[in-house]
Amino acid sequence: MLKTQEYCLNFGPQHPATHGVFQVILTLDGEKIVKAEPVCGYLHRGIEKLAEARTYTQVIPYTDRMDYLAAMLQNLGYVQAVEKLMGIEVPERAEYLRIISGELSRLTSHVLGTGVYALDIGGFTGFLLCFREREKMMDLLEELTGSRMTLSYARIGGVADDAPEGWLEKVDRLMDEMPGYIEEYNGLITGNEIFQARTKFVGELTPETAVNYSLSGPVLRASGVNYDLRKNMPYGIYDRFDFEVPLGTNGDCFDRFYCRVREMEQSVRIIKQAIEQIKEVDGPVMGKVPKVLKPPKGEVYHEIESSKGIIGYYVASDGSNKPYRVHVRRPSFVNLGYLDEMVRGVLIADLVAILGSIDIVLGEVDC
Amino acid sequence: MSDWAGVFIFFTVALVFGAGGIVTAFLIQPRRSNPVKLEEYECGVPTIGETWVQFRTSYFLYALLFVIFDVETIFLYPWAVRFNNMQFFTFIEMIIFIFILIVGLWYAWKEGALEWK
Amino acid sequence: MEVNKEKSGIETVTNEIWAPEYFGTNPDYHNMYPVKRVISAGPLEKILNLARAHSIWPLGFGLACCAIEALMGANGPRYDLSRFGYEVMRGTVRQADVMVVAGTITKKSAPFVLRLWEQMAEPKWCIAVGSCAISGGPFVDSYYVIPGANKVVPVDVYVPGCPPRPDAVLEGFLMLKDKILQKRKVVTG
Amino acid sequence: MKERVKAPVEEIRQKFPYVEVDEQQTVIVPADKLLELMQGLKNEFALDFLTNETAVDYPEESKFELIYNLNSICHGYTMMVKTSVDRDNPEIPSVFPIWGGANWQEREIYDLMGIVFTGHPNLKRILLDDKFDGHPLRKDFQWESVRE
Repeated sequence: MLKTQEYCLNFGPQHPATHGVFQVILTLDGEKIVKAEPVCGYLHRGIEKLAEARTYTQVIPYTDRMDYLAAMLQNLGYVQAVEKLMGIEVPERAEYLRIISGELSRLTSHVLGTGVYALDIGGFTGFLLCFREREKMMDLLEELTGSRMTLSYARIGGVADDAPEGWLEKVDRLMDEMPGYIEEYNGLITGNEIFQARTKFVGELTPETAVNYSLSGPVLRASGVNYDLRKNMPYGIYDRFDFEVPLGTNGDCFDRFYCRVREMEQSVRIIKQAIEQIKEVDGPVMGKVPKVLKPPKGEVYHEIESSKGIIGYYVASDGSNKPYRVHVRRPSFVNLGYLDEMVRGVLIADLVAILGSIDIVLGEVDC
Repeated sequence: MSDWAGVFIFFTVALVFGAGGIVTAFLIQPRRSNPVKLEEYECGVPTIGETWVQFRTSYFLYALLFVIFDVETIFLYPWAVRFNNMQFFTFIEMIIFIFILIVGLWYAWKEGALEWK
Repeated sequence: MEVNKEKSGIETVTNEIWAPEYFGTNPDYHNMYPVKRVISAGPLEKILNLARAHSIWPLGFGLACCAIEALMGANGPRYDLSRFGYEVMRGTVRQADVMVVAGTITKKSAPFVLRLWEQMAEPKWCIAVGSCAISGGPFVDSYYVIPGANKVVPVDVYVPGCPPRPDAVLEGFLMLKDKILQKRKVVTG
Repeated sequence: MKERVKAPVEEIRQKFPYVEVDEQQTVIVPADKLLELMQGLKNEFALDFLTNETAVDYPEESKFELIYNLNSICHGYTMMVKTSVDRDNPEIPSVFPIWGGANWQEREIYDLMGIVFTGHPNLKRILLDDKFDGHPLRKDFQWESVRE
């Protein structure tokens, strides 16, 4: 066999398919990848070090800027960790508002994930179609929290303020239309033969390696592992809603993508049930929380199910009003740990499909 | 002589159109050359390892097949333009020409030149 | 196009942020490589600026959350960037006209932001989107963040916000158009 | 919140005598017995999902505290395991052979905190560039602020 020469290629920081500044140094033999070495850290802003110099409430805006696509779920993780540390009771209405805005945030994140994945595979119209719905959802979130993306809506002990007049009816109306929109996505993107040819049986992941490499979120569930924190370890009031957890069969890029689309349908169901139940619940939106939060000395680790996977907050406090140490277990960062072995022997075009299906967000990878 | 003038005019207009764009761009463009601009662009970071590498044959085979069938379509154009006032014989002749190329395509397909090794 | 870079107030950059291996130790790089032309006529530039201003090709290069708003949101169906003709998002640096720095520049990404800027073809501009690109934003006292894109590249238009709304980014593009057409845009208030 | 399945901390205490358990059900193990305990936890107690691994710097007690959070997917309980390592030569065996997920998390701890993990496949800096000196997340890390 004639010897072929390998060469190095930068799948570099500035690249349309890397969802931000993320570099993969590829050793290539023709089009086949021999070795892939991911290099991240181009967006490392040292949030964990900054959090040590901020009070407990001032850390909330930093959690928005990590996974800036589902900001409410990041706030929720941090806020529930501190509440667990201080043992604060959250009023009923605040719990419901957290669920509704959290699931809306998950919907915007999954819609963007669907649209950008269609863009990665080459379908620009899929991107435009998904962004049409995303703008509607961001209008609702902006009406509730005042900001489109970096919401900072959760507070330790409750939420910032109550839903404005008529907001819940607007959300309800949009949720009635969502199944129709999701049918459109399926028709345009999921049913597309070229899309299926590019993503089916590409980058397959066995359940054992997925669990061993502690991948989480749609990446784990696409391999058939039934592990969703909202079901297995319910936090907040998730046990009052019934919804299924979509699972994939052979863990390839198509299953990861399709799990996200079906999770959107489940989020719609949760929001509709939450809106039904919040009608007869009213009361304060903020629990009894001292002006200056001084949690007792101790540590807590609390994790919730964010749109990219399990987001976990480890908060250690030394009794002062500033956290002693905040560590964030970031799903996109851990999901990338297995990228090197996963793309060995794969063509470059499939690397784009695999990287898009893991759905990383660089603010979260580099923290 | 006159029809040759037509060809000559067509040729010079094409030349002027092409070269003219390049020359005016050279004259009026703002130019700032510095060492980094002349380096190769690879996603914003310097390249790793040596980049003068012999490429694999499958790239060359794909290019070869493309050129063959591209040239074939060029031959089809004049025939298609003068299609309606031609006798039946030229139609048969062109069908034979196309058939020969289809045999070539079938052979390349069978030999696996299209699959990516 | 005589956008006078010297007056745009780029202060000398501390050596440690600047990437020394690219430009030796001379931090003020403007007069090292002046812009040269074979023919430079005033009215000719005005005509060329008309074409340049109405079809700026942005470089698809998003760093952080501002990229979602500036590049994706502005290109989305509602805040349509292609109404102004700026929607051709180029992947390579060689074909781009404006570098939209949308996000935080960290010490690890400063050399490649600078390299991208130097490899862009003249005439080129830079829009700094978001408070991280203007002055470091919420991460200004981090050990790894460069406080502002103007420490690395000369910036023409600043779009404040964290992240700015997509229509603020459109306003930034239109201000850049006015700057290219030499129309002095007096910003009141 | 609904009462969760409790982690079988008592059986662990009987099975591994060198382990203490504090009031929050976190298992504290000396550094040299770490791998043996972790292997036992994964095999007998089905704690097959390492969600989180992080380190905290306690300069006054001159030690680094390493925190491992383990989940069990089939039984549905979680557990926190803590070890501590001396601050002057922070050297601890890597748990990468047991859970593959520790690969990048340990590289991040090495990068930001400076704890060396023996037995790690490629222990290099992951977030900061290689010319960066010092480990930022240590309490005594100084850097000049760039605020004008």
